[in-house]
Amino acid sequence: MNKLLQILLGTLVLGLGLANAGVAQEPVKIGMVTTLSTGGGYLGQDVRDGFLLAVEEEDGKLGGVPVEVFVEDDGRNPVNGRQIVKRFLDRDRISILTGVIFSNISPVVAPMALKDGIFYISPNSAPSTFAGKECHENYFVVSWQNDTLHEAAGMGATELGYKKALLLAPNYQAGKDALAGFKRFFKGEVIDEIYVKLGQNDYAAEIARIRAAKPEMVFQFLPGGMGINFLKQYSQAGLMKDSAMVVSGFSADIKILNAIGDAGSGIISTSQWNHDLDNAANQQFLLGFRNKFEREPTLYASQGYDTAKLIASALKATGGKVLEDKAGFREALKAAKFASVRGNFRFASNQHPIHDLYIREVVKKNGQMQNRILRKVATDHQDAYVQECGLR
Amino acid sequence: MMVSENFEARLILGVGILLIGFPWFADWLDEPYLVSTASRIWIYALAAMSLNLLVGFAGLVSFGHSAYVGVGAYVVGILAWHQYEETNFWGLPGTLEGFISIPFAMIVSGIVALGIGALCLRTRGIYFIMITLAFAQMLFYFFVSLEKYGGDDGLMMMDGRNKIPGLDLGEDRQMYWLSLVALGLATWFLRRLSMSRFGMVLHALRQNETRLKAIGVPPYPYMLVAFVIAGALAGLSGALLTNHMEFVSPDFLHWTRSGDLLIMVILGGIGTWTGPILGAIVFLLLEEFLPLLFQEIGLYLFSEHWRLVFGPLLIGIVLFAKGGLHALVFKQMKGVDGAFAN
Amino acid sequence: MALLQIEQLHKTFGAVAATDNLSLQIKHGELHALIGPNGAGKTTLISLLSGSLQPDSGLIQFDGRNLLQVPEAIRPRLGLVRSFQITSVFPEFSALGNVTLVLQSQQGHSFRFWKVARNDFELRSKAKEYLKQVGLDQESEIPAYALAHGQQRQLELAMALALEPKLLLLDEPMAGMGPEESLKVVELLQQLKGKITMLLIEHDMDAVFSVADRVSVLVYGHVIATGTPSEIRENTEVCSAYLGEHEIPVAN
Amino acid sequence: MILLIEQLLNGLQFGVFLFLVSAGLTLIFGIMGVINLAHGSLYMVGAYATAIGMQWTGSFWWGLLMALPAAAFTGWLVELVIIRQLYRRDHLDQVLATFGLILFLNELTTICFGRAPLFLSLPETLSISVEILPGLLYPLYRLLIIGTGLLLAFFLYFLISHTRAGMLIRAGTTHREMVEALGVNLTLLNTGLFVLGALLAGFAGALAGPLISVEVGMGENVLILCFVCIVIGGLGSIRGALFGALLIGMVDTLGRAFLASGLRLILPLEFADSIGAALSSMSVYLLMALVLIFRPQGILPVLGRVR
Repeated sequence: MNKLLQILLGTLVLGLGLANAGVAQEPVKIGMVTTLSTGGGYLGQDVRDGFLLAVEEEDGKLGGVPVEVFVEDDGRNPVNGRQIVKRFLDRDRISILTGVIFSNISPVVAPMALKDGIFYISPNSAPSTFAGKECHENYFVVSWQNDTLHEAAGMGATELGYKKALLLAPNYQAGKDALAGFKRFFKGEVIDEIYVKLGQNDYAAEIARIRAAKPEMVFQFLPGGMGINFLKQYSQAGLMKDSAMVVSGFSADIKILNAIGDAGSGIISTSQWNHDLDNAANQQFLLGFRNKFEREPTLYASQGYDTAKLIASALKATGGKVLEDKAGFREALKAAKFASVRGNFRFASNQHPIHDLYIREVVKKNGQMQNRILRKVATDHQDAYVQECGLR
Repeated sequence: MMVSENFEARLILGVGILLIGFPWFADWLDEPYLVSTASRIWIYALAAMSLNLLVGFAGLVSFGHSAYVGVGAYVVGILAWHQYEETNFWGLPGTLEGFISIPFAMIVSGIVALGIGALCLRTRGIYFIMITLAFAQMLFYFFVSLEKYGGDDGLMMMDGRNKIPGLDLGEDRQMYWLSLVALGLATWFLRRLSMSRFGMVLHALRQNETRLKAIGVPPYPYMLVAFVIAGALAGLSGALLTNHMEFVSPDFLHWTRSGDLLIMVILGGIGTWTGPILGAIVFLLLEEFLPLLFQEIGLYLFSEHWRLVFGPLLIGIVLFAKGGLHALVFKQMKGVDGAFAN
Repeated sequence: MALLQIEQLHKTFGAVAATDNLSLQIKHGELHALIGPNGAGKTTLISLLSGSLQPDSGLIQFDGRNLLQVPEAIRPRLGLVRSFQITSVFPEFSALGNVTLVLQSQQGHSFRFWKVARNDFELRSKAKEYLKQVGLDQESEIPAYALAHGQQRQLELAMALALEPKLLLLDEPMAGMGPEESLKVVELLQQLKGKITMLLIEHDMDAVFSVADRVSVLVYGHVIATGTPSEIRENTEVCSAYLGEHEIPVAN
Repeated sequence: MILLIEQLLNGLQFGVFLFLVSAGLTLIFGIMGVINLAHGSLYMVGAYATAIGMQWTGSFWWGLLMALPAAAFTGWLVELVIIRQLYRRDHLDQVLATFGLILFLNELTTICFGRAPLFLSLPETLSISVEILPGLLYPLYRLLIIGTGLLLAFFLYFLISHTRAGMLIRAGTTHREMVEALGVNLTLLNTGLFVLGALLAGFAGALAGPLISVEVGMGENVLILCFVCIVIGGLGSIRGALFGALLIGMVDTLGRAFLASGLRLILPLEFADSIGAALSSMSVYLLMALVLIFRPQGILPVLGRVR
């Protein structure tokens, strides 16, 4: 019985195999395992769209080299992610893996890619292990190290002169890292830390605690829907005016701002990129993105775009050789000779970005909530784990 | 009645032997990754099998079975982590030795099952369903809050899979064979069990608990032992799962995982031998290939929203295919319902 | 010293007293019949004895032992065995399987995980004996759910006997049986008389009065009379209790 | 002190909210003997209907109004097509079938309204906080939820204990056959009951809309909690559901509010925080386990219920 099933399945998959075979000039195959479904789905969609936008600009090429991009949805589930990447490696024989959004996926799939000897280039998730002890010559991060934007929030809060802060995060690793990152650069006093259940969506109890604690500012890292719910209830409770809200870019992307509407005005957030950054690459990106998708890009879209541009620069340098000339391709990536939409960009020795960080304020501009850059809080910032990394 | 069951047993054995050759078949298809998919299927089939011991034999519907899978998985993961970090776990060094960590995983899962079972088995019916769920949820949140071991993000096996003398599990085929053999052994063991005196008591328990008491057999200890055995086997599948994934996370214990296992059992046919295996195969294949399938035949709507088909499929099986796939496959044979009859 | 000694037993459900200051003695070796109008609390009494119900007050002594401290599942081991009014067997097991399981439970715990139970031929042949005794030896391989109702009752009896009871509680063993089937049972009871002490609950008065050594009459949870069948026939109280219910056959 | 009162209010609000969903669940299980995992989906339908209605009309109230027929209709359809087939099946089949139903409904919703969560904001009149005690500001909307919830609870209590329909329902939970024997049209009763449950769930969804993000899968989270509520309270009894819901609401809220800070008195900070957070997320299930261990039938079981 199950043999029969297997054969049926086999033929089906054989069909797939053929479908992907036989293109004229063998293109460079790029696997993108990303999160398109679940509440966090829009992150993956933006990364994908940003990436494919860059590919489209060169109609199907990157750095003049034809590429074939396989996009699949991991549903934010490491098990699915693993299966997909397995398929990428064994069937599609990709030479670059990218697209991972969440930090519960990357630790599963990155080692698979690296063990297989292909390149892993992250457009978003960047857990500390891979920035430090586990850093790898074929592992690159275009976005930021996971702590970066939280650290920036710490700097920002200090620069804005806040003395008493209350911190809020889900009770899981990324949440704790976030608070750690904030505290690393915050000079003021942390009067309380509240940990909530992952996926919690009613914050009455926590808000009551905040009201009682009367902090000058609140720093919270509640990803996706959690953050939106919190912000709405926070402003419903009329706390926005009593204690300022300082968050990292994730909690104040354009999607979220649209969702919470006026409740969002005044939120301070940090980012390595913003639409009002004035550089040619950014202009081109914004123009292209708005035309194609008729919506505002989030920082994730900018990261996807940068990732594609980085790959393009490297492919150009090696004339399309990836696995045939790993050393060459690696050097080309390291050189990062591309115009990032965020301006300055280069790689640290652990192949995570060195870049500038900004704090932004949410303002209402002709009916639309949007982030406006207040000031730069860090120049050539690099993450705290670079010393632990053996690469030079 | 015994005929059909013996036939089924022989069938499983035969197909099982054929399946040893599957990796080569996959090679011939030039689809080596199918091997890893298949190993995953056997591992889940093992878990479903162990759940079937409770649901199918003893009539205990446990809605928290993924807890024991998860515990077993974490034992292997944590031992490997300590090995990698060269730290101690309550004075014990970590290890990558499969011969140590896999049995240890089974033992720990068994012990956990003993504790939880001892309490849950005081209830029956829907209450039992809910209390098993409750304990599973507790364990879920417990592992989420285990910062040291990655909390919500889970643990990777940095040094790769367990080491077993004479085997190189890093090689997918050998992982496949290990999973297949584990499933085979478990099936054999459970079959012996169901025919033993102990098995008889379990079957009797499912059929008529009051009567069992009236002939002087207190059900509780038997249920408890069954619960522990099921837990230990689930632990084994968890241990294999961690090896297969080279990763473990609380997601393994999420209540929907328990649901999946239950569905595999029901889908395949409760209280049958081929049932849990068929269930696991179909469930996982659908889950993985339904999207691709629809993509191939150009139904892009469904390829993204394959659950739109999967859901009604489940409902259909419940409403129209009583006894699950097993009944569909073996319906020409009589006495599926009496498959256990002594 | 009687085998079973019941004193001032009380059991109420809400306002209803199903068992009301009930006292009863069952001597070794006798076949003691318990009759009474519907709702007199006969089955309740059986349940109290078998342990599936707990009395509110009172005392039950079995074989010189306070029964109320013995859990339900242990009582059969002391030799106190019941058969069910509503047929209760293991439907998926064969007739033989049902009895074998009983015998297995007789041999202490069943924590034997490896040996195939049905290959225990000694056990099975012993089981066959009991089936023969109740006249089911032909049907031994048929699964219980496939047996005719009467045959299931017989199986029920075989299972009860297999427990080698000191006291057998028979709750309407002939309920729903055809005449010739019930005749079989009556014969069987005749055989067992003397060997096993029995407490028989039965509506079939002819049967009761033909087999019973002593009869007790239960009305509203209270024993109003106990005596030999003939004494009971004369008892006026009983007649009034039964007025219009059953008429009591005159011996000829 | 103020803080405590506010947290108690929060607990009450959460509990009342859980009750709205649980009520239907417990009745459906009680009288029809059906475990309906898809009950959460009805709650989701309510929430979506409100969101969509608001997008069309721009008024929260119209959205709220739309939630009811939407939920009722879905409930009716579901009962007609699927649940009706499940009355006589065992719990396992019910779990599997209704699980399939969840997958289907979730996916359908995804197709219709996309995966990105929808958000609806309150009318200005409601999005304010009122000072109910000197120094105690409390969001008006949450007060509203408490009010309506308790009102509905009372209404249900009246329906169950003082009307003919209620009499039948109560009888149905304990002596199904008897009710059938009375020649009552059980099918009609069941459908009506199911729709009632759907209405309540849908209404709860509508109320939840402005507080939490309206997204696919919002049903399941609530569902599990509600099962906990009704199991703790005792299956099939409205009183039990209310009791269980309030208990859960309080325990969950107070746990989140005070556990961590309490533990800090006895434990070093970082332990206290993570243990506190872990415990408070477990508290609900811990409670259920304890209750079931000591009262395997729940705290207020339906009297005379035969298992």
